[in-house]
Amino acid sequence: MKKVEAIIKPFKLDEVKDALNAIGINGMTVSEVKGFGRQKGHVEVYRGTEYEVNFLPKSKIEVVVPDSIIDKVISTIIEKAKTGNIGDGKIFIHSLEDVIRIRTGDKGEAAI
Amino acid sequence: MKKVEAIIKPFKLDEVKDALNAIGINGMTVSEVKGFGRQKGHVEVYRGTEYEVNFLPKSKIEVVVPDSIIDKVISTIIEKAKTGNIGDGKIFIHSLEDVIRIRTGDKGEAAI
Amino acid sequence: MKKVEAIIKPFKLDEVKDALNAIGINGMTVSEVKGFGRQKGHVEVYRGTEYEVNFLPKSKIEVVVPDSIIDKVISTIIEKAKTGNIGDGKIFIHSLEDVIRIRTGDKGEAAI
Amino acid sequence: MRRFVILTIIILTFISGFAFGGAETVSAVDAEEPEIDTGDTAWMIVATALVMLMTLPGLALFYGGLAKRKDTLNTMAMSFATYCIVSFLWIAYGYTFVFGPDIKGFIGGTEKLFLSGVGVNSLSTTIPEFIFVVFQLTFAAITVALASGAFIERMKFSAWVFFTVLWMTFVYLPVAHWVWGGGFLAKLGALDFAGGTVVHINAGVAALVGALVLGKRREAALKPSNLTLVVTGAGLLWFGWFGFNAGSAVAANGLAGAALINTNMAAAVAAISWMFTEWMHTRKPTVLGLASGAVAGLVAITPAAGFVNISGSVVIGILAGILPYFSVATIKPKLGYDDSLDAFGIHGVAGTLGAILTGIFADPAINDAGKGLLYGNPGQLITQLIAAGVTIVYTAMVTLIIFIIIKAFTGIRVEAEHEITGLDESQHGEKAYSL
Amino acid sequence: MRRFVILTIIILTFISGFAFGGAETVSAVDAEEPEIDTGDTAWMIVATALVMLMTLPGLALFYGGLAKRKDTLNTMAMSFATYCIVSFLWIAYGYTFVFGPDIKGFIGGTEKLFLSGVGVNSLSTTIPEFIFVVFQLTFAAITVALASGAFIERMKFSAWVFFTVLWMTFVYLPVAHWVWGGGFLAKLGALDFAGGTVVHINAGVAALVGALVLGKRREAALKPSNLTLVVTGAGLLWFGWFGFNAGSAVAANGLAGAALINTNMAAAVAAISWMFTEWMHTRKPTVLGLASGAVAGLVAITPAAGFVNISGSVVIGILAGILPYFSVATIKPKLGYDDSLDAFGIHGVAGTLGAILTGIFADPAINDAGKGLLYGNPGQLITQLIAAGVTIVYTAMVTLIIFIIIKAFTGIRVEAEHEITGLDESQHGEKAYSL
Amino acid sequence: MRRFVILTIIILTFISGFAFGGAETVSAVDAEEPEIDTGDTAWMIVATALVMLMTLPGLALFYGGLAKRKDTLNTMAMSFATYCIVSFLWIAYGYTFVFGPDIKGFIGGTEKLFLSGVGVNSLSTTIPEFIFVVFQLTFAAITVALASGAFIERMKFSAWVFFTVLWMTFVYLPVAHWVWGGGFLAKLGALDFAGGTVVHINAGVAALVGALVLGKRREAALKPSNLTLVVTGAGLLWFGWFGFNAGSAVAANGLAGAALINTNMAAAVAAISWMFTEWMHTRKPTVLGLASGAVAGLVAITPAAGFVNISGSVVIGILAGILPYFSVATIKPKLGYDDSLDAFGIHGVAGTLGAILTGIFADPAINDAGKGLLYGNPGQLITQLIAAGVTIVYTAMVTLIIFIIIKAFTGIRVEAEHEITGLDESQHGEKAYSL
Ligand SMILES: Nc1ncnc2c1ncn2[C@@H]1O[C@H](COP(=O)(O)OP(=O)(O)O)[C@@H](O)[C@H]1O
Ligand SMILES: Nc1ncnc2c1ncn2[C@@H]1O[C@H](COP(=O)(O)OP(=O)(O)O)[C@@H](O)[C@H]1O
Ligand SMILES: Nc1ncnc2c1ncn2[C@@H]1O[C@H](COP(=O)(O)OP(=O)(O)O)[C@@H](O)[C@H]1O
Repeated sequence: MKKVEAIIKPFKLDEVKDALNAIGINGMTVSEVKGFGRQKGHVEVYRGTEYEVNFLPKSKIEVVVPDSIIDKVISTIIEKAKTGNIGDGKIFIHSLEDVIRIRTGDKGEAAI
Repeated sequence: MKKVEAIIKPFKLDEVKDALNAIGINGMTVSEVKGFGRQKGHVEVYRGTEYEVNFLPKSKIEVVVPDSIIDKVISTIIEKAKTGNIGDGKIFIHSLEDVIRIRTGDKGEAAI
Repeated sequence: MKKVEAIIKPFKLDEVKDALNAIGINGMTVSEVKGFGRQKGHVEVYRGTEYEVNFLPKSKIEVVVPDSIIDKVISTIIEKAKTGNIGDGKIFIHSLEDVIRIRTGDKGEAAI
Repeated sequence: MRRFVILTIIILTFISGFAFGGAETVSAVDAEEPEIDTGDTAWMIVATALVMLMTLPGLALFYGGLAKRKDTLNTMAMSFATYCIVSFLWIAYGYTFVFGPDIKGFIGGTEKLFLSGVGVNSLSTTIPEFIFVVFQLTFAAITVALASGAFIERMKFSAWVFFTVLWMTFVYLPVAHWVWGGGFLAKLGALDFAGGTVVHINAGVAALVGALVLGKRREAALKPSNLTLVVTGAGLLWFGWFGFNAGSAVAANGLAGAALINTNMAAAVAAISWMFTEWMHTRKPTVLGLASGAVAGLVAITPAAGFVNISGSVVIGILAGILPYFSVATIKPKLGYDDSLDAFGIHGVAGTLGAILTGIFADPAINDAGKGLLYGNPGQLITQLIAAGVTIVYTAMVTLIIFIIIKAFTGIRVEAEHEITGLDESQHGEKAYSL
Repeated sequence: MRRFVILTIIILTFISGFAFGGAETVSAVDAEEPEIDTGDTAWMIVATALVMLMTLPGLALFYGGLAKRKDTLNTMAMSFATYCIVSFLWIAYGYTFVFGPDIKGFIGGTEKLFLSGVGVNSLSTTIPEFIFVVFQLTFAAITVALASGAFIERMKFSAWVFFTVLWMTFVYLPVAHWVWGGGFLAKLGALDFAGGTVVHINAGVAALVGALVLGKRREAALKPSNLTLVVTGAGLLWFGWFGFNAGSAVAANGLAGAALINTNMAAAVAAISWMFTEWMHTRKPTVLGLASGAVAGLVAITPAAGFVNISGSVVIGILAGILPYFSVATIKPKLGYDDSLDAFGIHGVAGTLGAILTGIFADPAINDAGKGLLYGNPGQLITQLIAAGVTIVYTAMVTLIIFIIIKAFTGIRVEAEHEITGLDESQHGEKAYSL
Repeated sequence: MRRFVILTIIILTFISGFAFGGAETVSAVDAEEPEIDTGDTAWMIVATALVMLMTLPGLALFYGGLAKRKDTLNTMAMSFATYCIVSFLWIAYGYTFVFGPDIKGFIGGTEKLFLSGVGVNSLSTTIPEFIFVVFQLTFAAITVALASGAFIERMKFSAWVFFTVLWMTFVYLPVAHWVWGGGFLAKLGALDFAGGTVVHINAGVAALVGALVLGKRREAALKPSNLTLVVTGAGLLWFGWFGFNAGSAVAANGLAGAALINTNMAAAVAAISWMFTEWMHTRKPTVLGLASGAVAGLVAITPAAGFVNISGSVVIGILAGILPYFSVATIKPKLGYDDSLDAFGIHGVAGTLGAILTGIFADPAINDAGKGLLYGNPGQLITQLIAAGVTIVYTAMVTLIIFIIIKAFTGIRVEAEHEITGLDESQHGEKAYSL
């Protein structure tokens, strides 16, 4: 099993989710994070004084998948999250020791 | 060392935290995430138009523990977070390379 | 490649970010989490009734780096995030299987 | 739900019948305009608007900000819906049952059902009667809405709608008639300038009874989701209360001025007094404490505003910052009832306090209609106690019956799961914030 | 941006020229004070303040809370900037073009440019003319601001500033003159007590036309970011509307009382009616429904407030809770235009409804200036239809032209990327919340 | 903390002594009611309520929304507690020291301590004196509260409580007496219609001195946590300011009308002027800019509202949108003092501007009590400069002494750790939002 962690632009979230859904992934966990990277932030001005806001809002998708479909998942995310502009984000792949479904106690791939 | 990552129903958070505490775990990190899984979301209606809200609020608990107590931690989480209904969540187990306590610079199990 | 995950005090975030930037790290992802540890929380009182708030606001920095500079990153974080008081936080080190840059499809260290 | 909707529509349609029956005759009478005073009229339109503002958005904000995030909208909806429902019913039959010709001291007659006979030129003392009608309407509405504070985070919204209709009809109307409509408590000489008994004791006792019937919430703690709303609500309540109390002079005169100064004084002193009590008791002066103290002071001065002098208002304010504080911080946890937002603890307790202190501090130099114990009339104190006592007993009984009826008919409490996920989603399908 | 700023400054400077030209003569005339009534004056100062409050913060909150988080401030800025710009232009030339001496029924004369000749002692009936001027100013401001509800989340802020200037000048001023300034619709006998035609139909139609020209948003869904603001805004609108409608009597008298009671009744009944309609249609009574219904009721009663009796206000309220509901919940999705916050769906539809029903329910026992179909005068209904029709056609045409001009000059829509990241950042460089 | 609480209680108890000493005689006098005007009375009750609203929740929201999330409640608490404390002290001794019989032009006599001798029938010109007393109270309260804007995010709450008591007593009371109570500046002929000098210069200078003594915050940046609150606050301030300025006519008359129209004009023009200045200077028109400009305009027109004509108000508005902008955007960063929310930058600067421009633009055709430079009376400008200068010097000196005293007694600044974690938690044990 692998855990795929993708940092993407927030407005791409729904598209990515739907596409993953379409290839049979029916579970994922999403959180709001702030990203810092090549893409530079924006400026806010309060009463004439400017502040650079470096951190940009990003969405982090975490999805655990069996080894078999990892490539498909990655290509799906890339396809949907890509705009071609700086700031599109990153995908990180971890290997996972185990997964357990709390409701049933199932372990391993059966629990995904 | 292992990192246990549990996605649970938010209203179970306090119970799980207290139970982990009771078995001697005295550190954990919690974040609010949005879950997408078998449990379907709810519907919001604004001026007669319905929207399906797919993402459900979940709590993610991250707790790093020595290998020795990993089973106890898992069974404790299952016991407390389980309602038996869809949406109870998942537990993911990662192996960790190292842990460092910032305050002291301690490394490894001593730092947990 | 390694993923360094640091849980730190929120008011140290900017300092740590700037220091990592200075040693050449130009990407990281930050999220707001709630920490539970040795540092005890505070008390809130509403209409004479006290509640203990156990969870303290913390910032989680996730930064993926090549193996070569991992020690420098860790020492930088420690240096900047340390106040010497309880609650300074933890650093967790994971090994990562792969990294992909969504914009270009680059893989491995080239994608960091 | 459907059953409930249909029934409600039937009731409303039925009531509307009166409206159209009476439509032709409306405003045909009272063509003369003997003594309208434009200054009094100007003030009373504004006072009416001010009291309206107290419920919406004043109380909605005060209560909504104290509720948990997931129950914020439901809490606000209770005040909102109640204001609307009472607005209609008050015109339909509320006004006549309170201010219609007295029937044996117990209730007003049906003469002015749907304002029959009240026209554009009808006067109530020096102001158009239409304005007096709406002014009084706003009091009925807020009284019902106040009680919701004890029921939130667990009561079905449909049950609350029924409660509004029944409680306004069977509790508010008779009590208001007794005290303000020439009923038996008025004849007895009970003093209630702007509603200590009619509004606050009444709502507070209903709140307590309802809280007991509903039972405890699963998470029975006051953990405010948004205290900026609470401060906003408290500010608007204070502002609106000038209309409530000084408006109860029903004229722009010195008595209104006395009510104004007393109101501001008692609110301010009670806020300070609560703040210091808390500061010593729990080591922190809270913003919620300031807001709660101010409201308690406003409640306590309500019956007294047009009777006491400034010293009286200071004493009332000091006590209003202390007694309700201990009632919510010490007594409530001991007794263990779950009055979610302290509707009883603040309105019931401070209302009773104010009603009693009015019997002590009423100064005939301010208003010769009232002479308290301190000015040589111990009987007034007795009268006040009787009026408060009668109201408490009557309200407690009828509120209990109403709750039993609603429980039988639609149920009163949401399912456990809905309580946990929040009433905003289960009752309204909305959420307060998407930030 | 620079081009726009410079141009605007030139325009403003030019207009200011009048001010200083006229400065010496200002307030030199009208030294006698024949019949000021302090009660009427007191009421009208307050009524003015109340209508001001409707735009700021009332409408800003109502609309801002409905907008997405990332567009909240831009939405609020539209109301804010408009109130300020109209405030200036109204004094500069708006007042005279509406209330100056009638020129062929179409527009007022330039006599009172920059209030030339209006002094501290000038009266408008029984109140100082200065107060009447500002009272009317607040109507002009909110009318423009209302239209913004259809344009949010995609319109350039600079385009909105231009729209404000042009639309107020070429649409609001003539229409207001026709109906209230002694223009041809007034002469025809059209009834519009407080602005059903001038304010709500007018703004609603402009909203629809603008929404069509602007096109759909990328995320064309109403997903309110903060419903507590919406409730607050609705409450303040309701409160302010007492000034709007009862203030339109321009006196503290029985007619103001009638407008007061009708306003409260229609708002309350429409809120309930919308709530139950929704409850049956989608199974949930929403808080947004209560707020939307209340606003629809307030809109619909606006032209009728000082003409109908209470039964009339009940009928108007019931219909105002049903028709606009279906117009936004059923018709809008079918037709597919993107009226972001239903400025047309609520103000256009309920405004038209109210204008028509005024022709039916106007009761001469309330106000002998108005006699509707039900009281034997079917011609009034025709007149109302004509007035509404003329306004709709004129507004639609001129609004379209204005949009075309602005499109050519500065463009009207923000870049796609800015729409996605939100207008708060791209137009203002701010964000609403840092929580 | 305990030491502080006990001391405060002792002080309050001592002061209360007066109240009860005087209790018997209160309201025994002034039984005749020669010339009450109900219209004026109606307006002044409302004006009082409006000014009350400015502090609570108006200023609390405006300042609270600008504060960081973790300091929001503390910021709101400063306004809230101050309003309450001043409410009490004003009645206790404030009123008499300002409006009691003049003692050598410097302070009022003690005749009306605890309103001794003021009864329900006492009049102040045409309105009940009770109302005049509360109206003036609201001015004292907001003046103190305004200064808090410069101190937030680092000042101990207990120190602020002391500051309120001392500064109101030793700065506000004398200055108000000099200008409004028949003191030496009044005798000199200084014009200050509604408080440019007494309120805004006074508070602004105190703010600057306090900011210097307190020193810089660790995070000395203005990063508003919730701009929707700021817009709401600005709207309520504008609304309330109609009471502030038009209420300062103390009658419902043409002068009130002039103040009304000038107030609205200056606020609107200043908002636009600030917006365009910013648009050119930093390329973005911000919502905070609109709000700040509006407040600056309201401040600047305050001394002038009942003296200048409309052209005057336009000029004042334009300048009020430019000068304060540069004072906060350019001068403050250069000089480096940490006036957290620009209480000096806006109130001090715009207040001084308004005081001076009043000396230039006062038009005797509006109010024959004032004749400025433009109308042939250059001496007025000198008088204005003297009045402003005297106030600045006096306030600066006494504020400094007060800060030194408080510093010695309780300390003025919270511990560094508390500043970082936020004052809401450390001072009040609460948090603003649990969303
Ligand atoms: N080394 C890294 N570790 C963790 N997160 C990263 C790293 N580099 C980039 N990110 C995340 O990816 C996002 C996009 O990166 P950025 O450099 O802006 O664009 P791109 O990936 O297209 O070059 C960042 O905002 C950040 O959240
Ligand atoms: N493959 C997955 N990867 C990451 N998170 C998952 C995955 N599957 C489920 N989850 C998380 O677990 C939560 C519960 O899953 P769900 O399918 O609803 O219930 P259950 O685990 O009881 O079958 C989801 O809301 C989501 O947050
Ligand atoms: N075993 C753990 N697993 C996950 N997070 C932890 C663990 N222990 C500590 N933390 C995180 O580190 C933070 C600081 O820990 P704490 O025990 O308070 O201080 P210190 O690390 O200085 O001893 C906690 O608030 C929590 O977020």
